[in-house]
Amino acid sequence: MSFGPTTFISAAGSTPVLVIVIPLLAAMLAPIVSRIHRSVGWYLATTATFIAFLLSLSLLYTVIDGGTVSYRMGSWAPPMGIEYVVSYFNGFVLAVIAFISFIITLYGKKSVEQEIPEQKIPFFYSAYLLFIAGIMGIVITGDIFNLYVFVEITALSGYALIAMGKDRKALMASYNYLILGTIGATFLVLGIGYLYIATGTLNMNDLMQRLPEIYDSTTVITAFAFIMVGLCLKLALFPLHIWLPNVYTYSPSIVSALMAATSTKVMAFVLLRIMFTVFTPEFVLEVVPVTKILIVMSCVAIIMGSLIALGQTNIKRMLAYSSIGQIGYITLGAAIATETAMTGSLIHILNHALMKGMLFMVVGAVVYKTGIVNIKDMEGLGKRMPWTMAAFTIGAMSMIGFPFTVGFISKWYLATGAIGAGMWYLVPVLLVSSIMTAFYFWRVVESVYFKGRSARIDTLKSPHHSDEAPFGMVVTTLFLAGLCIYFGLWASGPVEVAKNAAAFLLGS
Amino acid sequence: MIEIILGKYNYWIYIALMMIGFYAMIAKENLVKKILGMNIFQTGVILLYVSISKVSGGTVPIIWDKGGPYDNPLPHVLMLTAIVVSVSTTAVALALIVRIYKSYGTIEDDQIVVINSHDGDKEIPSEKASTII
Amino acid sequence: MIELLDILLLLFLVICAVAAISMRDLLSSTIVLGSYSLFMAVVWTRLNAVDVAFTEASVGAGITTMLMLAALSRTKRFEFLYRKKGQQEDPNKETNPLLKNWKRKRFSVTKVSGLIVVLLTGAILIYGTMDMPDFGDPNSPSYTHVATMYIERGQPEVNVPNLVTAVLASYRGYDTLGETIVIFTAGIGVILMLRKRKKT
Amino acid sequence: MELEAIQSFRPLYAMLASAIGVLLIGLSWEKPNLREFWTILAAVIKFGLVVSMIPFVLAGGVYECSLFTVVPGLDIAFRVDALGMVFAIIASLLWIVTSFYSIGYMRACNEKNQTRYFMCFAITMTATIGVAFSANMFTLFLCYEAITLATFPLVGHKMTAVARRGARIYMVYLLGTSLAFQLFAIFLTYNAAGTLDFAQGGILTGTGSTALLTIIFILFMAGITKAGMMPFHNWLPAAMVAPTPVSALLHAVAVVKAGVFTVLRVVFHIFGPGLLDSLGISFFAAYFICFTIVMASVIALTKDNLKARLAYSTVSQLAYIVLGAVMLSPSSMLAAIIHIANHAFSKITLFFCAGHIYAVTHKTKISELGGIGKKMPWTMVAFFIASLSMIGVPPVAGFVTKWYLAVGTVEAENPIILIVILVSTMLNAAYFLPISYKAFFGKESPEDAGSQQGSGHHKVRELPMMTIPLVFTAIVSVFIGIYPDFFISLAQEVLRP
Repeated sequence: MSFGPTTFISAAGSTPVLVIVIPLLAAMLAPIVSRIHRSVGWYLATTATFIAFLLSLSLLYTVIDGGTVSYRMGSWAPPMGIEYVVSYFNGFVLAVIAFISFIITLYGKKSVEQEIPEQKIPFFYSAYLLFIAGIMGIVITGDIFNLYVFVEITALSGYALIAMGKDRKALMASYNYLILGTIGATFLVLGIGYLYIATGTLNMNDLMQRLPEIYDSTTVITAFAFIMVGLCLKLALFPLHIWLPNVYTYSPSIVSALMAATSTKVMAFVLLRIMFTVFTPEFVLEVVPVTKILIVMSCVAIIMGSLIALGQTNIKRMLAYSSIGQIGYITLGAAIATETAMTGSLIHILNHALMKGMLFMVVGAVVYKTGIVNIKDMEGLGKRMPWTMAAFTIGAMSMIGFPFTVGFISKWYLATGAIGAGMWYLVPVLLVSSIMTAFYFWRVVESVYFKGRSARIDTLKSPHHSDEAPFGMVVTTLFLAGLCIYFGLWASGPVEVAKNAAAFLLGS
Repeated sequence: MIEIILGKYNYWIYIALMMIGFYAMIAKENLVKKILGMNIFQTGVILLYVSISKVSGGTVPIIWDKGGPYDNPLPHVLMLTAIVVSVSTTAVALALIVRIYKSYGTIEDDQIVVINSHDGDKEIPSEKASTII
Repeated sequence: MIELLDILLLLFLVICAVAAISMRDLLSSTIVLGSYSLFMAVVWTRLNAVDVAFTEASVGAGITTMLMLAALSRTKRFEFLYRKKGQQEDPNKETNPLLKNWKRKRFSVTKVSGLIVVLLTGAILIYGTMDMPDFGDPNSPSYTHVATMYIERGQPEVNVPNLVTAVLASYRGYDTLGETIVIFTAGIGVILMLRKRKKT
Repeated sequence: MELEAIQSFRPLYAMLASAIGVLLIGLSWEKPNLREFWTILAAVIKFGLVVSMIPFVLAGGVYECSLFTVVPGLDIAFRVDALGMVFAIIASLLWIVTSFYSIGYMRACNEKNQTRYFMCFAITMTATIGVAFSANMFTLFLCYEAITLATFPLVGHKMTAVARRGARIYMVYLLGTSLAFQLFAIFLTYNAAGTLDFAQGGILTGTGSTALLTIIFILFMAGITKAGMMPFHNWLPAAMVAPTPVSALLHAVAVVKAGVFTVLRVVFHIFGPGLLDSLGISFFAAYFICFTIVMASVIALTKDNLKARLAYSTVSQLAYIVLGAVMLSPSSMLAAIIHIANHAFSKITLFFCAGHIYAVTHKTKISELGGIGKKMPWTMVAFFIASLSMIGVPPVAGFVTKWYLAVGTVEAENPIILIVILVSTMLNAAYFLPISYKAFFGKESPEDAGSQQGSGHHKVRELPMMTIPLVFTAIVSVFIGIYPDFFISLAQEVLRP
């Protein structure tokens, strides 16, 4: 099929709004229709996320073929009305987010049934879909205040989802996240207010055009500072990460997977978007030395995240700290701000979503089958859950950055980008962190395959139950594991898109 | 000097409110107090926005025959949303606090830390696992 | 120029805020917060933001206070405070054995670092306010750009005299949808957390 | 001179032979005989495919096979040239021999997890051929890391605490250095040269300052730990916890040779001898390597464990290859290339012997070997021949290397290195000859003598499944010592300007 650009704009039609409205509608339906049967909620969530994924894919193709798509809400022209913009940059992220949420939903049926009390499942899926709609809204909107509204929708549903964890610590995790998240969001809205005072507009494109004249105004600089700090809180950049480990550790498995794969990545995306398309590369590079600060912060995040992960005994917590390190990769690429490094940063949004989502899915499967979260108890699991553990090994290799996995692609672009920008001293940071990653992941792989069974696993031995996790969980996990290798070997497609997005961000 | 202070009087007050609320959010140990602080924090921001909308000599932004200068309606709209967000967050937070009180018997942050430190890192209870045993 | 009444009102807000966070009795705090919201509503009427004033009076002063009272009735009334020797015992009567020998310190790291962070934030905010247009300046960009469009075209295009309604329901109707979803989300969240398990 | 190149999937098929073998081995885990049949079939087919490419390569041709592009700049591509051929032919031939030996060893020792063992072995061989046939540094790095991963289960095969510790050291050294240094060097190379493809005469000429190129060279040298250079040699003795066939093929041939092969690739096709010469770091490197040669030999002298002594001997012998390469004189480079073959056949013989002794008598220490030559005559004669090769006595293979290496030092006018080679030769003799002496003329320990006279049940007997391979490799060692022409002609093909 081939469409001309004009036909495609019309073909795109109201897709941008449908992407959000469909999960929203499903979220509203979920508590009602689930009265029919308890698994209806899951079917609804799967269908909705699948449709959203297809729509986001079609949007991405529209953008690749015909350039940026703009959708005017209620057909009011910006800057008066609210605008939805899909460019290379957010079209790519949107597709990634939609895809991962679809896979995780597909995976989650059994896990949700086990971990969430039955009468709460319909509401759980409702909150779950609201969360997804929220993050998609964040990605797609072109209006900075609308962005805040979606951030709050995501956050509110997130708090409820986290609190569903079985351990009572989940409640405190959720509460602390609520406090810090609200501080972050309020800082964001404060920054938006300052921007509004300085420019009189809320539309991102309009802001970009009106800001350069007043770059040296203290109001604009303060606005930028508050937005940055607010977002860094939300994306858990070290040392603003304190809410994250507990949230990932005590949430229900499916929520850990979803949040690890999407929420921090989306916030990183917003950071990039505001740094480069609301403000301009000139601003962040020349007017305020923010990239220099961000480079230092990212390096600290990369090293500290990996270092703390080394000492963890709970596997979910280990993965959480690993995420804190990996967030540093994304911000590092953005802070170097050359096209190659930025490509690395963007491709890492996809890659890390794949890897970390998959690893949390593996942990979810282990928890589902055995209830084990301590690394020590996982000894000998390799024989009992061979497929799940194979996926884990692939994920581990990818996190380390072996050259046939997606992890290597990210590292390749980040490192060559850093060297190309004359910052070769950043490469050792990346390499040291991958060695540390190798340490803490290989520790798990080794105990899973090369040790006898732990006492805990032996007690679970039973002739009547299969040892492997349910089919649906294993297949989706392996599918993502396969993608980790597939996109590690045939990376040209996503890299091409990421490269265009990077060029778009840097305004060249 | 006095001009600066008086010319931006509303802004100084909003900064003061924000600081009070922000302090309560991060430094108070009582979970309900934190939420009180959060409310003050957010109304501070609302005060900022509404102050932006004011124009000297402006009237309520409702079009009548007078036709004089009207105040900026946009921040009002935004703040309606912000108030709703604020109360929604409060509701969720309070629901959480009720749950926390039920399982910990206290709503003091530092006390909960003490209780948690005695908890250890327990395994996630798994119904399936217990049936296998 | 700002009037004396406004100055007093705003000062009173600060006093209410300080009182609300420093009271030991959470019930009193909540009531003070309610009156704080009411005064806020008055401030907003003075600032010509009548719609916001309505909402604040009903949602801020009304619903928030109700929610707080509901939550307090299910938890504790008193905040646990630092005690010097000889002062009265904890009004909540701690029963948890783990907390028997536990004492709250006078100054904790969070308190001190919190104060520093707050002062820093305040300083940055003040710095940012320096280049802002003065209060009520009709030439400020916030008034001359999009706002003017709303004021000039709102009435003819949407045909509602109240410009706030026009913007709310039409130009930025999507934000309002978002607002509704926020309420819905909060509702779902509260149900998820507070719904009781069926007894089976 | 441009090389004649043809596009062909043949190098890929050579890799696929063992890759498909992995699947078949895995599927027939219930039938050991069928499983072992697949191993040998895959090995034979692979060898056949490699051999079929010899004539064209000897005639100065190159097979090329470009698979796909991962991202622009990173291609998965294969290329068969003379240097790769030297490595590939040794690895694939010795895989056949080792397969037979493995079957004998694993069954004699009743090892567990034999399916995993044979599968990992086949994966390693696939990756090894991949290293040999890589057309660029990225493909090589990919296969290099794949070897590390696939050999990890082999090293930790016994799954005891000692084995796990050994495997962990193995992993930490190989993975840590390759990720930290080699990958860094690759990043810098790509940034400087804009490509990673191997080319005759190097790709880095005129691309960066002397300091940058020196740093790249040092990073490569530090990163290619598989070559066993000090101070990153510790993994090799640690890896000796593996079953002996693994030590024999992997830690005498595939893994370590992948390391030195990568060094040769870097020297010949990334930097090029000309560039290295102008950088002036080659002699500095050579002295550094001389230290490794002497130190490793001295440590070997102190080891009583037979496999440990062989491991340190390997460290020392690998250093010859690297030394030959960095000396950059024509004869020494020739010596470096042919020593890949010479050392492979001799060292594998020695390991086979050690494994055979262990399988039959469960002895691991040299001090316990008194009189064993009478009970295992074939084995110990083969051991003696291979030791002669290690020392460099004509007419066994090792002599050829030492000869060309010595000529190389003369060409380079560097008497110090010549002295080092002579000293190391004496050290080689000092730690190898006593073993053979003890085996043939030493006294049996009393309890062994006792058990010998007891019931015939315990009688020490050589196992044909293990004896035949080691006799074969010993004969090959002698053969290529007398007729070294084949490998020399391949090496000349590599060095042709």
